[in-house]
Formats: sequence, structure tokens, C-alpha cells
Amino acid sequence: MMPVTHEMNNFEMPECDGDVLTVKDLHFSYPDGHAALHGVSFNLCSGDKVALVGPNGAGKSTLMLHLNGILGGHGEVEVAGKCLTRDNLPAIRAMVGLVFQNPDDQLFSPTVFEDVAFGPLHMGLPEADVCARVNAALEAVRMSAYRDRLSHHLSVGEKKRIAIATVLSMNPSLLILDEPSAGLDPRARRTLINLLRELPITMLVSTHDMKLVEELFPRTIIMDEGQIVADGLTHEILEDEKLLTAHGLEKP
Amino acid sequence: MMPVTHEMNNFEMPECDGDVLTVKDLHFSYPDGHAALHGVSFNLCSGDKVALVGPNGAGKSTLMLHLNGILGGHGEVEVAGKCLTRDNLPAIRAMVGLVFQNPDDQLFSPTVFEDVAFGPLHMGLPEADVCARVNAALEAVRMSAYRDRLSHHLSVGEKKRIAIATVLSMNPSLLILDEPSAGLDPRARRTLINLLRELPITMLVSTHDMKLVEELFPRTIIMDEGQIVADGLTHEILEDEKLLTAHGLEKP
Amino acid sequence: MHFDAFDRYHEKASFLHRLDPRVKALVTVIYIVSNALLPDGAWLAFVGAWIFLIAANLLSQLGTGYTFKRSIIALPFALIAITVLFSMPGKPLSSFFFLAWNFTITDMGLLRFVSILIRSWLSVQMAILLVAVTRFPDLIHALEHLRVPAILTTIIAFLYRYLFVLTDEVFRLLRARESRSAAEAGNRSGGGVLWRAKVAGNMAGQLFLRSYERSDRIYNAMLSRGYSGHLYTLNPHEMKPGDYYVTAFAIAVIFIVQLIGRL
Amino acid sequence: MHFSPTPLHIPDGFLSIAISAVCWAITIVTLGFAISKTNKALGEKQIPLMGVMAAFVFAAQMINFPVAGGTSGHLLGGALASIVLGPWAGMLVMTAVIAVQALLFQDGGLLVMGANILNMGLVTAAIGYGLYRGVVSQSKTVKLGVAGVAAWLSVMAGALLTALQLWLSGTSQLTIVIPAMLGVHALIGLGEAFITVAALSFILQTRPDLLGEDSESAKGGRGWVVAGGVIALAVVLLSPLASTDPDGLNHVAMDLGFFQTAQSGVGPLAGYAVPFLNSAIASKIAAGILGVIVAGIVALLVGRGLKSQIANRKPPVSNLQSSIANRKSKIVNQKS
Ligand SMILES: Nc1ncnc2c1ncn2[C@@H]1O[C@H](COP(=O)(O)OP(=O)(O)OP(=O)(O)O)[C@@H](O)[C@H]1O
Ligand SMILES: Nc1ncnc2c1ncn2[C@@H]1O[C@H](COP(=O)(O)OP(=O)(O)OP(=O)(O)O)[C@@H](O)[C@H]1O
Ligand SMILES: [Mg+2]
Ligand SMILES: [Mg+2]
Repeated sequence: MMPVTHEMNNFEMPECDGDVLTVKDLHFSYPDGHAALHGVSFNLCSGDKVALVGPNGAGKSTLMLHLNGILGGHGEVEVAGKCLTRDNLPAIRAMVGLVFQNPDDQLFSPTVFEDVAFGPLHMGLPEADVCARVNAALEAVRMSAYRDRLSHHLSVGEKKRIAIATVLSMNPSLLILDEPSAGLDPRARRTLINLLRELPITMLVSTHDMKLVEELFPRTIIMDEGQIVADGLTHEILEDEKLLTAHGLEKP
Repeated sequence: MMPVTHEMNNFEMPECDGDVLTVKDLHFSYPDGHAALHGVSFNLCSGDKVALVGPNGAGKSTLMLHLNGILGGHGEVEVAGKCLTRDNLPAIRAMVGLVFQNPDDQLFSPTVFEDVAFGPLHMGLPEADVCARVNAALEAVRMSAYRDRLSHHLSVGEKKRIAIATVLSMNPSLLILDEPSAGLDPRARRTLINLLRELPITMLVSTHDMKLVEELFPRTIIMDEGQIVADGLTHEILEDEKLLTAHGLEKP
Repeated sequence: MHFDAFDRYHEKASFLHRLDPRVKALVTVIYIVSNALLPDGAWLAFVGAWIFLIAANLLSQLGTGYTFKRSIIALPFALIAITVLFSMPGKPLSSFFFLAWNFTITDMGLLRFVSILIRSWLSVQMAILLVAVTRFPDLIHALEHLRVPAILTTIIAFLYRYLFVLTDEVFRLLRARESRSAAEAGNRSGGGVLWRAKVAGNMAGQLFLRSYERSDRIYNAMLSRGYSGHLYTLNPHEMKPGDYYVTAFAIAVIFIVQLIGRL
Repeated sequence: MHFSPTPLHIPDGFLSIAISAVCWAITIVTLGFAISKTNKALGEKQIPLMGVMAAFVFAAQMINFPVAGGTSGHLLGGALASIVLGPWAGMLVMTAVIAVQALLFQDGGLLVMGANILNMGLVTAAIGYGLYRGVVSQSKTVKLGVAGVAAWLSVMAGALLTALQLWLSGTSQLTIVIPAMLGVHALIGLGEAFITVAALSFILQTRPDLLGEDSESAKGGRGWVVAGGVIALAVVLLSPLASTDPDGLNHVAMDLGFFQTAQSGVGPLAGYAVPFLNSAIASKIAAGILGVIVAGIVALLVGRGLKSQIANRKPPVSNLQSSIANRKSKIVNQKS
């Protein structure tokens, strides 16, 4: 595919204090030669809740996999001032909580407890701390009663919430969610929206659900063909119909 | 779960000539004892395009699996005047095209051609007819160029359209789609909507996408807890906010 | 998730449910070994072993008949052993003609056949009881602590977790195939056996690819939660004095059963 | 619910302690090797890969296809797993599958699990991979043909071993159990062969990299070819021998000292006292039928392979276009 150069739409943004995440000129090609990211730059301020939208294949998931070093492209990724290098990797993975689209990929242990404890255990925390963190994380997603349940007995909405708990238990300073509302019915979706609204953590959320974007995120980033084509206040971006249709999006 | 008796909301409906599908007092319990359908009755007229909505677990998919005899409960199911019995099963499966939510379940052959040809081949048609049917079906979903592609490598939207072609190739008189728009990006969703609008076949479509319901279907059936709780003109049903919220739905 | 039917665990608050899974696994294995060691025709010992089983059933609060009902699954295999009826030298009991041959059932043959069946039947029931009173994840922990290599127990844990996801996928695939298995009046439908085999093979291939790619995503999810090649688990179980007493008592009883069988 | 696609899962009580112990010993030693080898070969990625693959084999065993008269063909999976994952990983995966079948569903016993793993996991993987490894650099048609034969033989090998163990335990009579087991499994093996070949051909078509030169399936040592060949030969030679000349086998067993350890003094020697299929003629006929079936499969597979190759040959232009299209679509959709 030819890299298309997109005009960057600039919107005005409020000032921010202290960056949680800085990405500078990130390039990445998959081993088969397909270039998925062509110079992506943006930053997230502490407390930001940002939506990442764009058509299928835009590179959203690829970008997200870079933010905690699962993929490594050319360019700079800094989390809370720490450069993403091999030595920093464990620390950065503790700070960035990545939740994948399909909760069945995220919940790989037989019981809920074991899954939520996986992260803290691998950070080398003592047993008492692990238990405390698991309890706090389950409390945060209101699933304390599910501690000893088997993961495969849960409904999709419940699995989604447990998946979020699995990364909350690592006390991340940045939460990254890949299409959290896909496949949920209206009620489960509403519960998830409320949960995300209440969580006091910086988050970057990729989604195709424009209604979710409008309701929940003050700021939106549009990606297409491996580039950021717009970054600004959600209500301004959603007004720009030409921009939206140019990138396969729709007003909610 | 206790069977709750819902008040049936009656809406006026236009007259219809010739039923494609009649379902009368259908009851069904899963082998584990969970009662999923408690007396479902409705009919579809030739040319109808009907939406089937309701919260998760309402029994929509269960109902759809009855319509071509994959599940068999107590009650009557008639397709184009034929009762659903063991002897009629093969013929009824030729008339009712069922498309599952996840196109990956529907596409089990390596190439698009083989997948679309499965139905006609199984029906024992001669080779020339099979090819003609495959071509016509792919033409109908505008995917003729994809004939020899590997299904595995298509995008979700493309897979959805091929999945529809796999049943169109059997010349069904009734198309049943389970959550066709789930997981599609706005552009792919738009393409699908246009496709469904143009297909000149009676269809029953289950979905959580209320916007799709509003745009595409003149008639809507609401299910909850194994019962039909409303059946009428879409624009009337969507006005009835009390009804919608009572069944976990939202106005688009 | 619809295949919860796979779970054999029965939630109860019984004595056996609370026992440490290691104890339950160990006693089950010893019991089965003991059955295999009992000589043919040790009727009294078989009765002893049976009483042991019934007592365990009672302690599980599942009812005396619980394991009995499910124990039929081992029966078809008994066909394999039927030849010992005729092949053991001994006093002829009865003989009959079947086709062109004359079959003679001997007393030793009968003795051996019945002994094999009883051993198998008792052992299967104990295994059924084990999974009915132990959650499978706990059983995996037990294996871990009984020194089964970690790589095997983790594979088993993953297998258990994804068993449900993948069998769901298989059933959806089978449903999709079934719903397109149609016929038109007057046509001989169904295709050839080879073609049908190929479709089944395609489904297996499809399932393989999806599983393979899923394992990639799971690996990513594990990496992002700090996995680096070593798996750590908490030990949620602790052997209490009571667990030791139960183990000792059970072994003693099984030992007595052996003695009875050899007297 | 009874899941086993083949009657190979021996329950507890049917094998003697001695035979169970010998099988456990062989199994444990082999698994020890397998564990150390896979640790080296696959690295940290092995855990989720093998875990999910084990679930795959389990689930794939439920895929069936209607044959005639209400029966259906199934997959056992040992050959397929070892061909795509490499022999050692394949063995571990099969071990997990058999363990869960025994632990969770009582499909196969606990004390005899060593024997079940040996019969259905280790031997099937060794023979399946061994034969395939011999032709790994050959054309697609040859690879698929050999994989089919290997899959069929893997089921036969498992059946033969099971029969021998039952006989050595004094549970059944050699002259009956061998023809019975092999006869049934000659048919079951056909299902195995067909599904294995079709699944491999699917993978070759959609993700050739998984079976390519750098994959695990091409990396196994040359020794596997020998191992696979020897087992295959043993199956082919031993089956007719075992049915025609049980005396010979008994002698071998005596010499090896199996007999004394085998339970319950009388033992299987009395085996052929019953005039049931004991004529050399019947057994030779059985052996002949088996041979014909093997030859038939090879011919069928080669024929089909050729046919699909011809069918795939398209005019050069469209071929080029479709290969470009394929590349593109691959790129776009690798994300899943
Ligand atoms: N195989 C099964 N065994 C037992 N219960 C089942 C099975 N499949 C579905 N159910 C139950 O039957 C009820 C109806 O399920 P169904 O899948 O028809 O709901 P649905 O309306 O399609 O929901 P969704 O919107 O989530 O697709 C649910 O309570 C579900 O848990
Ligand atoms: N493993 C891979 N190998 C090669 N190309 C890949 C791989 N994964 C993704 N790609 C390609 O990289 C591009 C970006 O993919 P990515 O998954 O990041 O898109 P996305 O924006 O997340 O799309 P979606 O909305 O469908 O999730 C796509 O063109 C995709 O085909
Ligand atoms: Mg994505
Ligand atoms: Mg449904």
C-alpha cells in the first residue's frame, strides 16, 4: 500500500501539566514488509481520557502494542518520563495497562483470582500485597463477588470487567483499551461506560463506537493509514463531517 | 430463572399476503434445563424485513436456530407452508438461509469459492449449476472479484458479505441474520446496510444496533426472557420509551 | 460458555469438598493401585473396597448412588475382555454354539472376567468422585505440588481454560455446516465421502489457524502483564493436621483391604 | 458424554500393575526428553502455544463427518499435532489432552494413563512426524500423501500397542484382540488420514509459513525418520505376524521376561485354545486387506493432490493478479 500523506487537521487544545505518555515520530513495519505506522506523534497528559478512532487497518492496535513495548518500531516512546528501552521494559509494563479486544485472550487462567493476580505476581510482589491488589482491583470494577469463579463461566460483559481488573491490579498510570465495547449489549455497554467514567486513570481507548466517543472522551485522535490525521476536542472533531467521512467515520 | 409473563404490546400492522414463515407457540429448553423460549408466536410475510431486538440472553439466537431445524422445541414452525419435520428438514434448510454472527464460523473452507459452493454442492446440483449459483451469489454481494481469495485473509466486513453469499447461493426464500453489524467499522457497516436494503428477500435480522433498526426495518419484534413482548411498526415501537427501557434497549 | 456441561464439579460444602486436593488425588491413586493389586476372586476384599467407596460417596453429600449412575462409561470397553471367559483353562461351566464354533465358558474364565470388571468399575467410580468434589483448577494445583512438571500442568491449565472457548467454536462451526446441509427435491444430496472428509478437514484446519493465532494474542497479553518466561503461582492450599489424619486413615483402610484380599 | 473418537482409551482395571508400570516408565522417560527439548526449541512462547494447541486437539476431536450408515469419521490428532508443532511439542500436547480426558471425563484410567499416553500420544506423534519428516522437502503432493499414510499408520500403531498390552495383562486373547483392534482401527484410521491431509492442505494453502523451512515442522532431527520408519515397519510386519503366529510372540514375551511379571499365573499362553480366527488363512486375508487399503489411500491421495494442482493452475495473468491480491489481503488482514 502506498503511504498517503494526509493533511493534519489542527484543533486547539487546552494546556496540560505533566505528560504521562509521549510518542515521537514512531515508524513501524511488520516483518512481512507491511508498513503499519508512518511517523506517529502525540502525547497524553495526566488525567486525559482520549479516544482513538479510525477505519479498520488504520494501525490503532499496532500503535497500542508499541506503548508497552510488545512491538518496537523506530521513534521515541516515553512513559512518565522513562524511555522505552529493554532495561525499562518491566517498569513500563507495570505502568501501562493494556486491555485487548477479546477478553478470552486476556483471561488465560482458569480462575478469576489467578488471572487478576498474574500481573502483581510477575512484578515480584509479596503474597500479602498481591492479595490486597487483587481485592482492590476487583472492587474497582465491582466484581469482588467473582473472586473464585471460573473465567469461562462469565458473560462477555463480566469478562470485560475482569479483563480491566487484571491490569488495574498492576496499578497502572495509563490504561489502554482496544475496542472495549465491541460485542456488548446496550445494558452491559452502559455499565462499562459508567465504569470507565469513574476510573480516575489516564486512558487511551480505541473504538468504532462513535456514540461512546461523544459521551465519554473530551479528546479524540483520528488515525488513518498509519498516521494521525486529527487530534483535538471531541465536539469540534465530530462537527467536521468532511473529515469524518474522509476517514470512513460517521457522526453518532 | 422464573418465567416472567410480559404484557404483550400490540401495535397495528399493515395487511400481508402469503406467509413465508409461521411460528406458533414455540417452547424450548436447553438440555441443561434452562428454558430459553416460552411460547413464541409470530409470522413473516413475503418481502418483510423485520428486526429482532432484545437484551443479551433474550433467546434471539435460540429462536433463529429453530427456524431451520438445528434446534427442535415444542410448537409449530412452518416455512412456506411446509411443517418442520425430520423429512422436510433438508428442503427447509434449502429455503432458510441462516447467517451466524461470527463470519469465521460460517467460512470453513480455504477459498471463497469453495465456501460459497458448499451449499449447492451438498444439494447435489450438477457442476455447471453450482458455478452459476456461486457467481450469482457473489455478484449479489458485489464480491465477484474475491472468488479465488483465501477467506482467512479477508477483513471482517468482507467476510460478512461472503458469509451472506454462502447462503444466497442456496437460493433461500428467507434470510436470517444474527447480529450482522457487530464488529464492523462505520464504513463496512454502511456497505452492509446498503446491501441488505437492496436484497429482494424476506429477512429476519437480530441486532443490538438500534440505529440499524431505525434505518432499515419497517417492522420490529422485541424479545425478552424467551417471549415476544412487542411486535409492530418500528417507528411506533421506537417512540415507546417506557417499553424500550423496560427491556434494556435504548432509542437510537 | 454453553458447554458448562463439561464441568464435573458439584458445588457442596461437604467434608470431601473441603479436603486438600493433594489428599484427594493421592488417595484416589492409591485406591486404584490397590484395586489393581487385588488378586482375582478376592470377593471379600472387593466388598471392602466397595464399602470404602460408598463411605466416600456419603462423605461427599452427593448421595450413595451418585458415582454409580455415571460409572457406566467404562462398560463398552468390557467387550475387549470377554474372550477370557473362554480362554482360561478350568472347569467348563456351560458351552454353546455360535456360528460354526463351540464356545465353552470355564469357571476360571468367569472368575477372571468378573474380577476385571469389578476392578474397573470401582476405580472409575473413585475417579468420578474425585472430580465431582474437587474443582479442576485445584486439581491442577495438586498435581503441581505433587511434582508433576510445571510445563505439563500449565499446558493442562491452558487446555482447561480454552477447552470451553474452542469447543464453543467447534459447535458453532458444526451448526453452520449443518444449517447449510440442504437438499432439493429429487436430488441425491450430501456429496461424496471424500468431499465430506475434506470439508471436515477444512474445519479442522480453520480451527487450527484460529487457535494458533489466538495463542499469539494470549502471549502478547501475558507479556504486557509482566510474563518473561517463568510462571509464578500462589499456593492457595495448605495441608492442615486434619488432612494428614485423613490421608493416614485412608491408607490404613486400603492396606487392610489388601490384607483381606491376600489372606 | 463419551468423547473418545476411538476405543483406545483403556480404563483402569484392564491392565496389570506390571504392564501399567512399564508403560509409565517408558512414558516418563520420553516426556522428560520432550520437556527438555521443547524448553530449548520454543522458548518462552511455548506455554501459551502448546496450551492452546492442546485445547485445539481436544476440540478438533469433535469434528466429524458422516461416512455411511450412521457412522462417522473422527480425528485423534497425534500425527497432525506433531507435524505442525514438531514431535516433542506434539507429544506434550497429546499428553495434556489424554490427561484431561482421563482426569476430567474418566475417558481412560489413571493408573493406566501411562499406557494411554504411550499408545495415543507418543507413538502416534513419533510415527506421524517421522514419516512426514522424511519427505518434508518434497512437493506438496508427496508431503500430503505421506502425511495421510502416516496418520493411518499412527492409529494402527496405537491399536496394535493397546492390543499387545491387553494381551500381556491377561485381559484378552491375542488371536482375537489383534485382528479385532486392527480391523476396527483400519477404518477409524481412514477418517484420521482424510482429516489430517485436508487440515494440512488447508494450512499449506492459508499459512504456508507454518509448515515452511523455518518452522518447527521442518526442524526435527533426521533421527525421527528412522524412528518413524522403524515403528511403521513394526506395525506393518508385526500385525500379520501377531495374528498368524501367536506362538512366536509368546516366545518373544517369554524371553523378555514379560511373562513372569504379567499378572495371574495362567497368562495369555492359553490364548489360541479357542478355534476363533486361529487359522493362518484368515489372518493372512486380513493382512492382505490392510495392504490393499494402504495402497488405496496412497493412490487416492496422490490422485486428489494432482487434481487440485491442475485445478489451481490458472492463466498466467490472472495468476499473477491473484497472487498480488493475496499478498495485499494478507497484509491487510494479518492483524487478527
Ligand atoms: N447451549 C446452551 N445451553 C444452555 N443454555 C443456553 C445455551 N445457549 C444459550 N443458552 C441460554 O439461553 C438463553 C438465550 O440465549 P440466546 O443465545 O438465544 O440469547 P440471545 O438473545 O441471542 O442473546 P445475545 O444478544 O447475547 O446474542 C440465555 O439465557 C443463554 O444463557
Ligand atoms: N502481524 C502482522 N503482520 C503483517 N501486517 C499486519 C500484522 N498485524 C497487522 N497488520 C497490518 O497492519 C495494519 C494495521 O493493523 P491494526 O491491527 O493496527 O489496525 P487497526 O486500526 O487496529 O484496525 P481494526 O480497527 O480493524 O482493529 C493493517 O493493514 C494490518 O493488515
Ligand atoms: Mg485493532
Ligand atoms: Mg445471540
